[in-house]
Amino acid sequence: MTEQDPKAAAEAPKEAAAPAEKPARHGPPIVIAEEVLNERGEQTAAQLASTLGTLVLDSAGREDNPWVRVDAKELHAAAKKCRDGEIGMDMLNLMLAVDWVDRIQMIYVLYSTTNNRKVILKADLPAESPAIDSLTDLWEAATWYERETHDLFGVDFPGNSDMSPLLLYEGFEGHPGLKSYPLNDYEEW
Amino acid sequence: MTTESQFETVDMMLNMGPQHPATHGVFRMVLKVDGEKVIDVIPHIGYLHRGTERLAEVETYGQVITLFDRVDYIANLNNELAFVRAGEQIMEVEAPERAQYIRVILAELNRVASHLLFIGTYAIDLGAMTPVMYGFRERERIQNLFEHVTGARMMHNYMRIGGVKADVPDDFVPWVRQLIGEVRKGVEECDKLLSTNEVFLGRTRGVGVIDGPTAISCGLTGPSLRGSGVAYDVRKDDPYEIYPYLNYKVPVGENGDCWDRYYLRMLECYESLSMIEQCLDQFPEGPIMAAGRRIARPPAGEVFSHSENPRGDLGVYLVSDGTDKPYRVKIRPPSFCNLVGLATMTRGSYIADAVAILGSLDIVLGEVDR
Amino acid sequence: MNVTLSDTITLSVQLFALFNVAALAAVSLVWLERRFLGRLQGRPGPNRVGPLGLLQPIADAIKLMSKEDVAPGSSQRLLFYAAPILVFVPAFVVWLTFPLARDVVVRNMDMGLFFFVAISVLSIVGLVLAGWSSNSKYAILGGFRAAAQLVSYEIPIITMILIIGMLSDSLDFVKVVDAQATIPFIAVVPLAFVIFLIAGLAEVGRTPFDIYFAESEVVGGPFVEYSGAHWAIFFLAEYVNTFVIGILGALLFLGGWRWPFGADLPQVASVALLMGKAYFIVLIIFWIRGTYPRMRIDQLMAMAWKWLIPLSFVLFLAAAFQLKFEWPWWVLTILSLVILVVPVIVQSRKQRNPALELAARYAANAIVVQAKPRPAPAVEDAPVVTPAAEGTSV
Amino acid sequence: MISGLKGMLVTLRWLGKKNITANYPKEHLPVQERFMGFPGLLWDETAEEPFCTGCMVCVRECPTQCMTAIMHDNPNAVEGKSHRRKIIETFEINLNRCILCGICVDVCNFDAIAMSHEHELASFARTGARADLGLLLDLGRKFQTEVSWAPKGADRNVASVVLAKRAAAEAAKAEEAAAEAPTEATPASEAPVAEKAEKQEGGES
Repeated sequence: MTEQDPKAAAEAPKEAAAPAEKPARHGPPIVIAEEVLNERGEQTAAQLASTLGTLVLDSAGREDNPWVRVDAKELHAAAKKCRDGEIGMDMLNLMLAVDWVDRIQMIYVLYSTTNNRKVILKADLPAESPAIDSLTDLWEAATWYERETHDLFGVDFPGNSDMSPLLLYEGFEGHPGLKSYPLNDYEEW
Repeated sequence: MTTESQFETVDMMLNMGPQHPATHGVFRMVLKVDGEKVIDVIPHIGYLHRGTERLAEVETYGQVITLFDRVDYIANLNNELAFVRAGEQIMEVEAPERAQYIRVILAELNRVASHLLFIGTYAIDLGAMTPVMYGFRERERIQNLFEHVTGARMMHNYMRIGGVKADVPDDFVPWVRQLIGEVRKGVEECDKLLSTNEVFLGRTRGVGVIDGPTAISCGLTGPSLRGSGVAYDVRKDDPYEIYPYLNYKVPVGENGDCWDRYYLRMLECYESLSMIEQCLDQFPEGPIMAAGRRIARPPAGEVFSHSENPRGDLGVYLVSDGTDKPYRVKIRPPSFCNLVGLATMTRGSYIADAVAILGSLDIVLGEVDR
Repeated sequence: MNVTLSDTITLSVQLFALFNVAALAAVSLVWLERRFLGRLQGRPGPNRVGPLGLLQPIADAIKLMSKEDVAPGSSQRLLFYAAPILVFVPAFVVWLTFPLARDVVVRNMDMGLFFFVAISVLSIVGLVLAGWSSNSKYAILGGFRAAAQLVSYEIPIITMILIIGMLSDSLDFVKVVDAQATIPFIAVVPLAFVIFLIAGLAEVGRTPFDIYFAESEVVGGPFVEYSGAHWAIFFLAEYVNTFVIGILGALLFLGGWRWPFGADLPQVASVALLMGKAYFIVLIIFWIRGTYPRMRIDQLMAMAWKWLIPLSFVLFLAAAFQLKFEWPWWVLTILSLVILVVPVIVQSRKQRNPALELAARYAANAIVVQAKPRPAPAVEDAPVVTPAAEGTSV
Repeated sequence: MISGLKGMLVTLRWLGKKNITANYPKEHLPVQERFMGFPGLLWDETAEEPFCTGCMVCVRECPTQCMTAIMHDNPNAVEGKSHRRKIIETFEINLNRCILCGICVDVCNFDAIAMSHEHELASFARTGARADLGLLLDLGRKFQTEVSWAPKGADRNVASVVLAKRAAAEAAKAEEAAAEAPTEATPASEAPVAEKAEKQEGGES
């Protein structure tokens, strides 16, 4: 910002360029360990593992967000266990799809308002005609998330009764969330 | 009364929006009404769908911040904070303390500004036209401060991954202290004018009731959820930035009606102001940007971080593939989730209540549609 | 009755003058409302056209007249265009009998009060018709709301007028005013004035009773499809009606053109005094608009049928007893205050303002989050004034 | 009832208070010092030319791609009046697309662009919002005089300072009688190039 107070700006010039001044201008780097659960996350992960048992295909996590990957067919069962089990994930906080081109990954962030823990469920779907069981019978919040995901990624949710377009208009062609959907540039006058 | 069996009655579908004074932008709801009674509500969204999430995939991390300014255009700094925090997690840096204080002060101020706007527009929804002027007056003061600090009144682009763009001006602390006094007076004025007004109570008490478990199932967050008696506040339950070092109260409602949702926001204004005061007391000196000149390319990975927006739990799920552009950004828009509960709340009430309920959810369409 | 040419001409001139007075009063109200609300809200209000924005209503009128008049394709054209007239004409016709001072009146009737009641009800027809003929869902909702609301609130307002008629022993406006030579009726029956004001607000659809054209619900109600000049007519009629409530209140309760203690003033001063009183009532109406939110239709109906109508009947009885047994006038004042205060106390005993208690409880029961001790700041003690962040994260 | 009357007192109290609104077109509220209006290009008084060298960093970093720029050889540099060997030839900002985010200012290494205080540009023409070099320089110069703007990196961007430094260095070298080193290698002229390279590496790749 050039319109910053001129005093500091006038003082700055020489020092700013000098590499010796850098540590003073910026604080010490604080490195957070990568893909490592903290203590709280470990607890949640353990609880989650015991809840889901054999459903878990794969698991890791970051900070206090442990994630598990389950089979797409088992996802509903896993989500139900998470909701009703001791872990008590009563809120579907977020649901999203990630287009990895060769597959579409569904990610469900579950939250427990009773003990304030988050877990993340993941399930891989094939890129061709992806479909996964709807969670609308478990959480009402899933209705709109699923419609949105259906709009943007073309994921089908058997079990969700209303799959009309939510964000896009009726009759919109294609799924703009996918990486393959072109980001058209419009003609500017 | 035998009329219902004798005559064939057809429910009227009443279309509200996208151009309707009370739908807060371009929200549309189709009300199925029987006379004045609302039987069902079918919400329609997407009129403001700008593809923010997809756009974020083709812009660098620094540029995405400008997009987040525009997601919820009433609480811009809170949104910036949400993205910047996700970015910091994935870049594995942490902002210096002073930067965190600046961010929290500004975010809380923005929360107050957003709530003031809510109070004003809610009063307009209910037919009172004065509170909006009082609310805007105070919001304007806050925006003047934002202009002084960030250079912009609404679209700030001020927070950075690893800190903030520029240090606050020298007169920041006294300015904010004075501002808090003025804003508190203004909030009190709105409070006196509206909160206990009998007509206002008649319009909001017992209207749009939603109980705790249903609210959780619908994904309601923020004051809308706390009104139903669920004490879920990200600042309290999943503390971030410097919130753990502050004393504050999280007001929780009991009835889950419109008045609770409204009044909790009013109380939150007071709480936010006192939090800012504490921040100013603790305001440290120091750098405002984390070390490392270019914080541009994170390692591959994914993070989920969430923070408390004025409207609720704003989550950002960030997937990085190791390039300088995010691979996928997913926003958890609190307004979007709060709207899921709209139909449940509105069924069985009057048309006028539908307006009151929609207003009490405090939606921002930019965020709902993204 | 023999009508001569000169009578006709006189009447025409009088009617023309009356029309102008009423229209001018309405236009002045438009300006006054906007300026007054502006003041209440800390802003100036219209201030561009003319000094103090005085010509703003004129500019608005010109704009409205020059606008294209759009009618919905599916509307009933004839009724659609007749409806504004049906609302507009009664609003002006009631002015025929209003004496602005002694002898400053088009036609003073013995049945002036009755004439007012009979004519003012007619505007409901116009509103319902406007709602129905627009063929719009908002309009029909608004029309039905208007019908329900106006019919309900006719009863208390008529009862109040009846009480005044009983007290002054006449339905003639001049005699009503003369009856208040020493004590205005607001002192005799304060409750009647309160009921009159509330019912009057509802009659003309001002906040908090602007339910039938609530912008945030039915987007203008019966008027939603109107534009240009036709809408302007509705708008004018609304303000004329507001002023009618002001004048009526001044005539019936505030002693009309009479200063409470004394003889008649000169004619011009009389008119000015009456107008001043009318504007005072109108300002109260605007003030209420600047403060209150809108009620809901069921609450509005409940208020009429559960509160205002029973109260007005009780008051009617009290007035009847006072007249029958020839009690001094202050007995009625006390009775009227008792009738006002007792139900309010009973009601508030039964149900105190719930918000006060709730608000206190929410503030007290909030979950307290205690601050953790802040870790000691980094050893780097040199306070650094950071220059603009050159090394941004871009 | 009582609370409603209290509310009426609140509104009544405002009758005597001053207006809080400004009479807009007659009365313009001052903008704050940091206010970000439309971007303007700054003018190097010492060399009578813009600071901008057309390095394209801002064009690349703009989130809305609202800028275009073309550089050419600087005639002033040939004459020795300036240290900039390249200078901006055309610069266009589509202000309709510009979102006033200030990223261009952050990334500029030459102190060439600033967010001016101008925020009331309106035009009747459809292309009126396309600001060309002339308008941008006008905005920048107006801004410079208004706020007495000072360049952040005066030592490497202001022509007279750089030239003086170069002259001093050359004089020193001449004194040492070691005149073999070409002028390009002096640290002052190298700094912007190094900056640019670094930025390019970070932002673009």
